Amino acid sequence: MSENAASNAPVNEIDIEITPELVAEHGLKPEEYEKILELLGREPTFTELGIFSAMWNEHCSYKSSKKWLRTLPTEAPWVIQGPGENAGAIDIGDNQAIVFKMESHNHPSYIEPYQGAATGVGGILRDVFTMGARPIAAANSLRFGSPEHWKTRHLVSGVVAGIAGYGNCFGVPTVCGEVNFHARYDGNILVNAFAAGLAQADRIFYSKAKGVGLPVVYIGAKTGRDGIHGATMASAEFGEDVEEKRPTVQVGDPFTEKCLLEACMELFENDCVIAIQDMGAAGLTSSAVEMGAKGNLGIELNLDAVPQREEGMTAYEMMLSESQERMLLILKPEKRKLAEQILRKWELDFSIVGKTTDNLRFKVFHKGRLVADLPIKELGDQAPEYDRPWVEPKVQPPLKPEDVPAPADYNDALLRMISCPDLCSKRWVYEQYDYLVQANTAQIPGGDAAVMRVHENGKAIAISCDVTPRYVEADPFEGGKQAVAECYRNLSAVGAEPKAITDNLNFGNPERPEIMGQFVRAVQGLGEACRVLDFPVVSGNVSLYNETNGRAILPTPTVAGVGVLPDWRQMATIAFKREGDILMLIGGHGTQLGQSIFLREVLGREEGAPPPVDLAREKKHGAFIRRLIRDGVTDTVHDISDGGLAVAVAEMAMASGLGASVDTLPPGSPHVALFAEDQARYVIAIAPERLEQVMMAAAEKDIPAAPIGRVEGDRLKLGEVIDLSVAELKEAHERWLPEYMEAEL
Amino acid sequence: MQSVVVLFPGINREHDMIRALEIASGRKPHVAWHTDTALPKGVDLVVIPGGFSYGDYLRAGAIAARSPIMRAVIAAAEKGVKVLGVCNGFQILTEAHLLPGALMRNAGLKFVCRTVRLRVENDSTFFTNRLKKGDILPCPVAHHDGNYYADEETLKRLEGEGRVVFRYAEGTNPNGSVNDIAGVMNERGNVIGMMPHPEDRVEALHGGDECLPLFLSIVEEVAA
Amino acid sequence: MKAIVKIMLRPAVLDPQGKAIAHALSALGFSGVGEVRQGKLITLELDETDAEKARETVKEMCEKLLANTVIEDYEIELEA
Amino acid sequence: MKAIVKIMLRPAVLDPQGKAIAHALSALGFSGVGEVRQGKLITLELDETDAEKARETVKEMCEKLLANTVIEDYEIELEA
Ligand SMILES: Nc1ncnc2c1ncn2[C@@H]1O[C@H](COP(=O)(O)OP(=O)(O)O)[C@@H](O)[C@H]1O
Ligand SMILES: [Mg+2]
Repeated sequence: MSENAASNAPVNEIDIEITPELVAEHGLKPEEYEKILELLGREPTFTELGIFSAMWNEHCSYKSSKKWLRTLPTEAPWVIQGPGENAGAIDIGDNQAIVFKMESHNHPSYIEPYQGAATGVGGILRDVFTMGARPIAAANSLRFGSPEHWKTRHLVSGVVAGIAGYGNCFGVPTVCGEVNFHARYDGNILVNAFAAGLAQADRIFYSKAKGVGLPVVYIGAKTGRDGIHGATMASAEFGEDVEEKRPTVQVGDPFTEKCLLEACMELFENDCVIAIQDMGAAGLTSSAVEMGAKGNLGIELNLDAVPQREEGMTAYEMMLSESQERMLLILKPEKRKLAEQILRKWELDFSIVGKTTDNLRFKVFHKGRLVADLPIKELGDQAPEYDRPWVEPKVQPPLKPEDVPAPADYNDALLRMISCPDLCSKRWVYEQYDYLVQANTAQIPGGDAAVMRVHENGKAIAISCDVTPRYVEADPFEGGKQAVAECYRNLSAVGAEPKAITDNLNFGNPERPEIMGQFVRAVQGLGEACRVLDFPVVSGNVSLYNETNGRAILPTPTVAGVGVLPDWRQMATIAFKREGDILMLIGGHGTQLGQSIFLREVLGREEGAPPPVDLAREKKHGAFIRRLIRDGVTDTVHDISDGGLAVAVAEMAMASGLGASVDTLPPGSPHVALFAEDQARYVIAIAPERLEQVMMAAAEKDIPAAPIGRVEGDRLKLGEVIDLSVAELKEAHERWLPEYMEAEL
Repeated sequence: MQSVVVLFPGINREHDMIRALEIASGRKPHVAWHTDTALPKGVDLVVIPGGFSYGDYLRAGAIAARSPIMRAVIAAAEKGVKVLGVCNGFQILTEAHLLPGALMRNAGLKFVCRTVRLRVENDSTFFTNRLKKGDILPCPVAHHDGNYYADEETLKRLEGEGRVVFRYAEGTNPNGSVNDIAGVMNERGNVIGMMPHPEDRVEALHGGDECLPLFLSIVEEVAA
Repeated sequence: MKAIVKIMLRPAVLDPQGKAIAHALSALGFSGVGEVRQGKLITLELDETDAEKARETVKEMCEKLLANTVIEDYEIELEA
Repeated sequence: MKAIVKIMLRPAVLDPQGKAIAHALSALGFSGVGEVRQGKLITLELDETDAEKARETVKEMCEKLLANTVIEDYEIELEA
């Protein structure tokens, strides 16, 4: 190889002149390009420009968000790995760890919903099994535009089928999620995919390379021109076959991913791996740089050795390709034979594509020429970081209960709420997901949290995804707190000890101070809640610039939390179990109707402050509920969130087929107590003989607790105002989504 | 009982199946890999579990049905060894012509995961002898291509000879299968295929163990 | 030589995908559409240059793998 | 009039099915097989008797429903 001193700039493979336009097309600001010139002491080659654009874009560098992400609490005695690796990891005892993360695939899912969502699932699964964890659960948080928008149906259909198509084939149970609709997501949907895996706590794998002169090994699928940066198309140098070379949509191959998983598991078990990194965004570039930079080593790549799906790929294309189902590894030299056997068994492409060096350079060779020669640490460390200007968001003032009229017909109001797009049954969605494979699902979709057995002794984990964007929009700080609090509540409601969260921060254009203000305040709210609740952030993802025609999405900091149950048998579900059980309201009656579902769906108003979140109360009430479940006092719990007490009790009835009568409501118009969305509240059902015990325990801890009715019959009776058969409720609840989707092929 | 679970790349319900066999028999089954050319010696039960062998590409089960191990499975079946295929296993058995008919795309065109009610139609098979004809079991399904099809003549024979082993009970057919067929057997009665997943309904965690008797039937039958 | 294999469900076999397409077309306002059926198209690049032999080979591929003759018919086209 | 629509993934788009078929053919002992790609074939019975008009209509159907033009190309053939 004709390698010269660094002063000698590498030969530019396709001799493309670096013009200001080209720089701009690569999403680099003039001052960012200045920084590159300064760092290199010369002009970058075209390939190098591509590498910088990939490493320094918002997605990889977190340049707008880093400053604020640093403020999040990330530590606890049980945290094995916080943010900074492919996924976070927590210790759950018995030498077991749960590795988990969430990631967005918003834009690709809008362009091609099936493949966009499918490859989103594929990417997050790889992040998890890269660390040595076998995926045991997947979840997803989806936001679509208004149901009336012409594209919504098509997007719902494609995204759900894509998630199902990938996850089902791969063999991971998809066990929970969220599906909401709002006009602010017209033209910019959100697809946030979560995965959790189970690893041996003392055998977690990282991307940090170790050892000089070791081979860098490529495994998985071949590299094609998938998802290459849009700038390639814009540069005219490609001649007549531009059409052919158009950046293509990434297509997922879940079968290959499953083989990749099994091969990796065998490599881990046979102690073959020194370092491993999946190729996600900016594929080969970011995985190689990450491995080297973390290990304080240089990396040399020879692109001729990269398995290629298409002919005539340039260095630029290979470095930026986002082909799926690929990994980069550093193997123990003495295990090379064994590793080759394993990869051959799983029929995966593999190739030695480079080596580690001690010079801290990232060198890329193609056809005998040096096409990139960059300082490896600076590529990551020197990435721009911005303290973007932000303004304090305008917070909606509280809405006085007396300014919210009672509904003319309460029965009708409740039916409307439980059948509205956001609260209706999502069965149409989750029945397309295989939520049972692996035979460990103790709680299937439809409850407060999914519960998965992880150990023969009965130990289980719980998972829940949450955020209420309308709250965040009205008050980013309180809304940020609420997302975490609701997740904490959902885990507590099944009896799980909340352990840690991952987040996916979806916002608009951070270059607009009011959007940046939303972001900053929401992250502060998130952080505050995590700190108080002892619920650290161990991984996450940021998705900015979610806008269409200058209008941002609702600020959507999605939270996905993991909790632990010592024994799945001590788990609560939302379904009523026995007639005659006493219904209790824990946390007091509601008073706040601002931003409530009642206000929006029944009165057509989206206004007011969201219910404030008292984190100390959340913590206390959560612990109380978990204690009751653990002690076997109750097996029937539901938290109160969207739609308030009425919707919570209705959901408990619908899940069981049993009815309930609630006859103790506070004085005044019942619509406030029934529909308010005040936080830190739960409904539980207990045997009558337990009532005194629960009342005393609550009094001791100064927790509002009151019997409000009982489980009986097959009708739901709430105060004097609501009387509906459970069958009728169920019919309304189940109807909307299948009927809506009917019109889609 | 000596059982073997046959694995192909892309199979993903082997753990569920192995666990169910273990719960029922107290013994770990052998495992065979698609490139193997022979089954372990002395095996008296071959089980092909669910999943997406080869991604279900081309047709569900098509590629797996042509792999080396299937020649051994076919030979064993001809000798009378008992063979059970569940979900993708059923698809593979039809593609290998060990069972008649074919499994087409669900009538609703979507993957469907839900618990259906499964009616036992023939209670004198190696998989159902612990149950009674007409028994109804809750049992999950999870598939995209479970729409059973056979031509008129084949159907007549299947029905006439009592070779429909399971049917989806009234109103629970999830995929459009002809005659609500959920599982069938071969003429000799030693090969059974079914779409639902009884292995996912064998313990309290699954919401009930109503399908455990099926596996206990095997143990009894095969151990004898 | 390039082979194109067309695989269709046999006429007697109900085709839910075709039916769904017909339904969707009519929902989109297309009228005058009768039966719709969906099949598969498989293209193969072959080293073989002799059309006769290529056809033989592809036929064998169809019988052995590409088509499920219980439910499907196939047709082979060759392009130089 | 009968329309036959051939839908294939665009050349640069990954085709996992085609890849798997090629692999299976080679495992079955077929040699000399290069790239394999799998697409869809949709046949439609149309009342329309004018070929020009039929083609127009089917083209619209492809754009609106039958093909996913983000990743697929299509071709229309008409038979009297
Ligand atoms: N919102 C966030 N909160 C906490 N950590 C975050 C957040 N966003 C990203 N991270 C962490 O930053 C690292 C880089 O993220 P990302 O680039 O999305 O990972 P990957 O390269 O695996 O796709 C990860 O460790 C991730 O967990
Ligand atoms: Mg990663």
